Amino acid sequence: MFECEPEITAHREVAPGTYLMTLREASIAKQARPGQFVMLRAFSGMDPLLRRPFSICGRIGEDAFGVLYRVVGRGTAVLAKQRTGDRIQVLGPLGNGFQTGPASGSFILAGGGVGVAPLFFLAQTLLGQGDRTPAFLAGFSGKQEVLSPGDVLQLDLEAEIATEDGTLGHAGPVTDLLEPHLAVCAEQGNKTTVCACGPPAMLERVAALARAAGASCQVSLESAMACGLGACLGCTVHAAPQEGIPYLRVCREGPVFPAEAVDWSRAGAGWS
Amino acid sequence: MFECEPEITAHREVAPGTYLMTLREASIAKQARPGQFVMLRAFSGMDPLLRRPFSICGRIGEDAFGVLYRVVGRGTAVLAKQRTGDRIQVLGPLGNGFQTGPASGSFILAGGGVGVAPLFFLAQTLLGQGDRTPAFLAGFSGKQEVLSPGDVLQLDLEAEIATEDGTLGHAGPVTDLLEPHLAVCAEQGNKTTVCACGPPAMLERVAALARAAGASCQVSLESAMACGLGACLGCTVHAAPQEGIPYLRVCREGPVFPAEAVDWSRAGAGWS
Amino acid sequence: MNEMDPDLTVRVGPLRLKNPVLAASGTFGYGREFEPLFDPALLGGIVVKGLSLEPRAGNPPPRIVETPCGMLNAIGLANIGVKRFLEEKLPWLQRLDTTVVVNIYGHSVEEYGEVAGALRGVEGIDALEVNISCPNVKQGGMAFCTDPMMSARVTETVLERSDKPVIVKLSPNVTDIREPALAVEKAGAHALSLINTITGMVVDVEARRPALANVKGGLSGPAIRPVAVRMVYEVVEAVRIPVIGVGGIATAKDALEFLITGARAVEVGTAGFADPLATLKILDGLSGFCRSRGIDRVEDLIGTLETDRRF
Amino acid sequence: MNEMDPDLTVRVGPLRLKNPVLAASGTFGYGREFEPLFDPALLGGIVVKGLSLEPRAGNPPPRIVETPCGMLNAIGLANIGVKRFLEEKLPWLQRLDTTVVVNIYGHSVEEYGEVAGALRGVEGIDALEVNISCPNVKQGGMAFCTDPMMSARVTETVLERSDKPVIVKLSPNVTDIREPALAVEKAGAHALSLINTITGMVVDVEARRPALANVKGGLSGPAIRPVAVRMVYEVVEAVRIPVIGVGGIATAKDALEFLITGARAVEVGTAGFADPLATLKILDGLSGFCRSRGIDRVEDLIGTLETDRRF
Ligand SMILES: Cc1cc2nc3c(=O)[nH]c(=O)nc-3n(C[C@H](O)[C@H](O)[C@H](O)COP(=O)(O)OP(=O)(O)OC[C@H]3O[C@@H](n4cnc5c(N)ncnc54)[C@H](O)[C@@H]3O)c2cc1C
Ligand SMILES: Cc1cc2nc3c(=O)[nH]c(=O)nc-3n(C[C@H](O)[C@H](O)[C@H](O)COP(=O)(O)OP(=O)(O)OC[C@H]3O[C@@H](n4cnc5c(N)ncnc54)[C@H](O)[C@@H]3O)c2cc1C
Ligand SMILES: Cc1cc2nc3c(=O)[nH]c(=O)nc-3n(C[C@H](O)[C@H](O)[C@H](O)COP(=O)(O)O)c2cc1C
Ligand SMILES: Cc1cc2nc3c(=O)[nH]c(=O)nc-3n(C[C@H](O)[C@H](O)[C@H](O)COP(=O)(O)O)c2cc1C
Ligand code: FES
Ligand code: FES
Repeated sequence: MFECEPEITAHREVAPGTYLMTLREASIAKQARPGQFVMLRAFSGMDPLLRRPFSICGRIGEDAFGVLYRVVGRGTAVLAKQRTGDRIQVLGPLGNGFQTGPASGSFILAGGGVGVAPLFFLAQTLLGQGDRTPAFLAGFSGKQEVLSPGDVLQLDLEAEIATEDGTLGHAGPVTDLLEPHLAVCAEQGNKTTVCACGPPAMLERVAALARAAGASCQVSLESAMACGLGACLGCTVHAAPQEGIPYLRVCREGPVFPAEAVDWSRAGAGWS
Repeated sequence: MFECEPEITAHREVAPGTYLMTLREASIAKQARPGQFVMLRAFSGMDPLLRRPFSICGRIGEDAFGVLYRVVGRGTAVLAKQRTGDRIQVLGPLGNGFQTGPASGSFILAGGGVGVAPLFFLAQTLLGQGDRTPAFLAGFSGKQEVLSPGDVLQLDLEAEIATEDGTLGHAGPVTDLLEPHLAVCAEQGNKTTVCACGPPAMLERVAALARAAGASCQVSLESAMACGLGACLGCTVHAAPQEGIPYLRVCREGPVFPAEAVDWSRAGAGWS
Repeated sequence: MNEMDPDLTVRVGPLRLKNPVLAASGTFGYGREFEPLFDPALLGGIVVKGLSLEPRAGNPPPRIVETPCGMLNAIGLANIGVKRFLEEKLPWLQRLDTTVVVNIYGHSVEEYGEVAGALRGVEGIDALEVNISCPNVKQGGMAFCTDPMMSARVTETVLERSDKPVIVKLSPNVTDIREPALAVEKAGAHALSLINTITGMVVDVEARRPALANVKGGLSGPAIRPVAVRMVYEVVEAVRIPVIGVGGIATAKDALEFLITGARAVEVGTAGFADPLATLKILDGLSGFCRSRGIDRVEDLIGTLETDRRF
Repeated sequence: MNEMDPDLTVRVGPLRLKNPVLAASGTFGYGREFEPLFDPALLGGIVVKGLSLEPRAGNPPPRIVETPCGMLNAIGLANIGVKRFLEEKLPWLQRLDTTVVVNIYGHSVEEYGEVAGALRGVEGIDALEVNISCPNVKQGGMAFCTDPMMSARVTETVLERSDKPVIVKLSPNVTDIREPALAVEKAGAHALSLINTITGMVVDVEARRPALANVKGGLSGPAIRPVAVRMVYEVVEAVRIPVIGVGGIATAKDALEFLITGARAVEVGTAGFADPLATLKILDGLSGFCRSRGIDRVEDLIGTLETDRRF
């Protein structure tokens, strides 16, 4: 874990309102595992005050990593104003990433919107491990919003796309794409792992489908954060009853959780 | 008076920690009179909160005006980060400027440090009125800090320089330069006006010298400001007893005051 | 007005405001100071600088200092007194086509009554806002608000002497804001406004002195907004008279926090220093919010906060 | 240590701290969370998360929301309880070469006593900080602080059951902070720390719901600093026991405001979220300030505020 002030070595809008920021910080780039995140701050005054959490979306070159983010509020608006050559405050890598283990079996990655970010990193890592090419399913509101692993990270990986408005790929939610894949896996008796990131409602549906198909499922959750270090207890989500504790810290026990650890009936409490 | 968001058309460091910012806003450039000021804000969050007051240091070209400022704290540090092409919030022109009137007579302008800013504008205006070339006396801590009307505003006017450390011009306070000028004026029986801006202690001394020499004296004062419009009553200075009111608002009755309106024994209460 | 424009009028007890955004006392002078920038009649109302019977010089400088997302002020209720107010400021205010509220202040219960009496029958003043909450003066001021009995007595006295709707402005510097709120309601006030500033202090570490000559000052600006929203929430739950929300409002979203919580109007103070057009932008934003959500009348938003738990 | 380095040690009643900068309760976990970033033993001390007799789950999410220059939290004193604290957290703390303060909390006067009793004789705990001021729990908490009699009773009970120096942490949500301060001093507390958070609320205007599941939360961060400085000023004037300043400290200059006002040490909370190295930077800045002004001992700065008027 490092607290540093790296230089922005590239920064571009990859879809309307969505940016890819490249930060040169070898220490973080080398240590980070897919699913981990960084806390960023690019404000000079005390307002906004808190750092914002963002998944690491992949390694870029030898010594840099990427952050793929959508402008939704004041913090991300300030980020978007930073220029190449500026330095920003970075803390990371933080949290627990996806468990890829030494185990074999097939991976299905399912992302919704900018939730593809940690999955890009995961795909990059799996691709780097030889014949672990995952299936990559990604859903967006429309064609304009599409973020593909090739465009963003130059990964040699074709994504299956779903759009809500039907302007590209399958018309409907990304979970429509997941069902046939799970069916195939179930048929082949493969050990299948679904890794997902996106809005809570999507994750809940992914978790349910995976469970039904007997696949294991890991989800990357979001919540408002203050410290990112497990110290403030601000970022909790409701744990599933069998966890034995009422709440899980997204920054410490997560952000990636086994789907069955989460109380889905009360997930998403953080965001209206 | 205008509230606008003009573009920064030029921005450069003219001495260490002192910047000249050119703002393209014809409305303000045309209406402004020497001694008037603008309130600037270049922060995106709410911290720092308040606009900062700066004298207009002169007209630049047809449709722009200049602000000459020193970085002393957070607000000015943010200003210094702005780049050409950026837009900032500007309110002005505000306050009462120097009274140059139709009257003839000679002008002596005496500035201390970045206090030369409003005097540059005054000199520019006097020069534009034909044969009213003023004497321009300016004091700085050292050679490095010197701001000259020629360098900053391309004015065809030679300044007499004093530096505290003696690295350029007269070694000593700017008031040393003032005395001989006042003596000449007094000798010639000229109607003389001294216009001054700088630290309170310097202004007090200038006022005393002018009074002794029978010259009239106008000073530009500073104080912390919130509104700049006369509404908050936050920017007051102690008035001289004969004013009949206890306090004067720097933003409204000033920032330029006849020296005799100010209670010099209690001036500078605002700054440690 | 465009057909599609939402109806922004609000009722605050006996008052009917053209919209819910007022300029807060002490931050808008006597109204005219902002005239070069925009027509003050666009606002729902203006509350003028606190007025006392006699002119007051106010505190020595420095009177203001910036703080994180806020500022301290210790103006000390400097004002020109009732007589000059009526002569010099009122005529312009009388011609102004919006609600004019005069904020009043006294050193004693009796003086509150005298100021109210002096404004009795005066045309062009639509309401009084009684400041029982200023922390910047030695006598009276906040003491009137921290003691519910005194709050009630001031209110009664003003009501007796006045022919105008009386809004009482509460101080946040209390353990339980519902106590003065209930006392003032019981005394007959037509409405409440809250909050005034929170007492604070800044030290100039170079000089090792307080940054303000008065040592302490009143904290205002966005920094205090969460405290103001909380207190409005507590008060609207406790009283039946209308509440005007004040404290740290800088954007339409901020104003909406108060309206949704149950304030029937808002006052904007410090934000007007950071942006003199803040009030107008808030108005635009309120219209936009209503329009985009098909809300015809801003009154339909007031008090719509849901507090039952979802999860 | 360089010969020229100023002496940063401070005495806080019976405690001797290696420097005046502590990590505030609830913002530094059990100390170990920040270990990957820096050695917590560099600090003057650490105050661990509020501890109750039994484990507490805390409030449902959302528990935090950002505000202008601050944040609201309604963690609800989630903690692992005394038993697990002693087993799992204490051993690491015992090896830590700095002052360890345990912040304690009870639902009743008796429970405060029980927590204090459970920590009696335990090595590696240098002091207790008694939180009588948390606004995020229904029972007890703030109620103990808003009633000076209760504040005194909690203090007495803890003192009876404890063998450690007792610091009582006061709530700012009171009309006059000197009242609980004096009551607690009289009850025998060794020191006071102030302030805890100011109760606030944020409304999510899209959802028309409170942003926090708990509705209200505690405001912390730079926004509240002027209020904290003011209260420290009021309390150091009123009491003789040492005071620790807390609230919105983010820079050395901020810490100096409190020390100059008379606090003998400071705690840093929320600023550590914006910058996890804030405490270390504050320490550096304090040394630098002293060095550049020829001040040998930081203690020489404490309480040097001049308040006589110059003008
Ligand atoms: C572990 C983790 C990883 C994340 N990774 C990414 C990423 O790779 N790319 C990315 O774009 N975002 C990511 N996020 C979300 C990101 O942190 C937020 O979008 C960001 O903090 C918003 O900051 P803001 O100041 O712009 O918005 P605010 O002004 O704070 O909020 C603006 C609006 O956005 C909503 N909002 C704020 N935070 C979130 C959130 N976390 N999720 C959903 N809505 C939110 C608020 O409720 C509000 O309505 C991640 C969050 C977490 C916890
Ligand atoms: C009418 C008027 C005209 C001015 N014209 C100019 C100008 O042309 N060029 C220029 O550089 N400055 C000018 N000033 C001063 C300028 O407003 C301040 O330097 C600026 O507000 C400081 O902002 P800051 O945020 O950087 O400093 P802050 O963080 O607010 O303060 C940093 C330090 O500077 C001190 N300080 C703040 N304001 C002033 C001030 N007004 N005078 C002296 N010390 C101050 C503070 O006490 C503090 O010690 C003028 C002020 C007034 C009132
Ligand atoms: C400079 C200044 C002067 C003020 N003067 C008064 C006053 O005379 N009477 C009064 O009731 N409130 C006065 N206030 C308080 C404001 O009306 C308002 O209640 C407070 O500032 C909180 O709102 P804000 O955060 O929007 O500024 C003053 C506030 C400021 C900043
Ligand atoms: C997330 C969070 C949790 C806190 N938990 C506690 C606690 O358990 N006990 C306590 O006495 N104070 C607690 N506090 C209050 C802080 O210790 C401190 O008094 C307050 O935040 C003001 O300081 P700051 O502005 O530096 O954060 C907490 C504050 C925050 C932000
Ligand atoms: S963000 Fe602080 S505990 Fe997770
Ligand atoms: S700055 Fe508000 S009256 Fe001068």
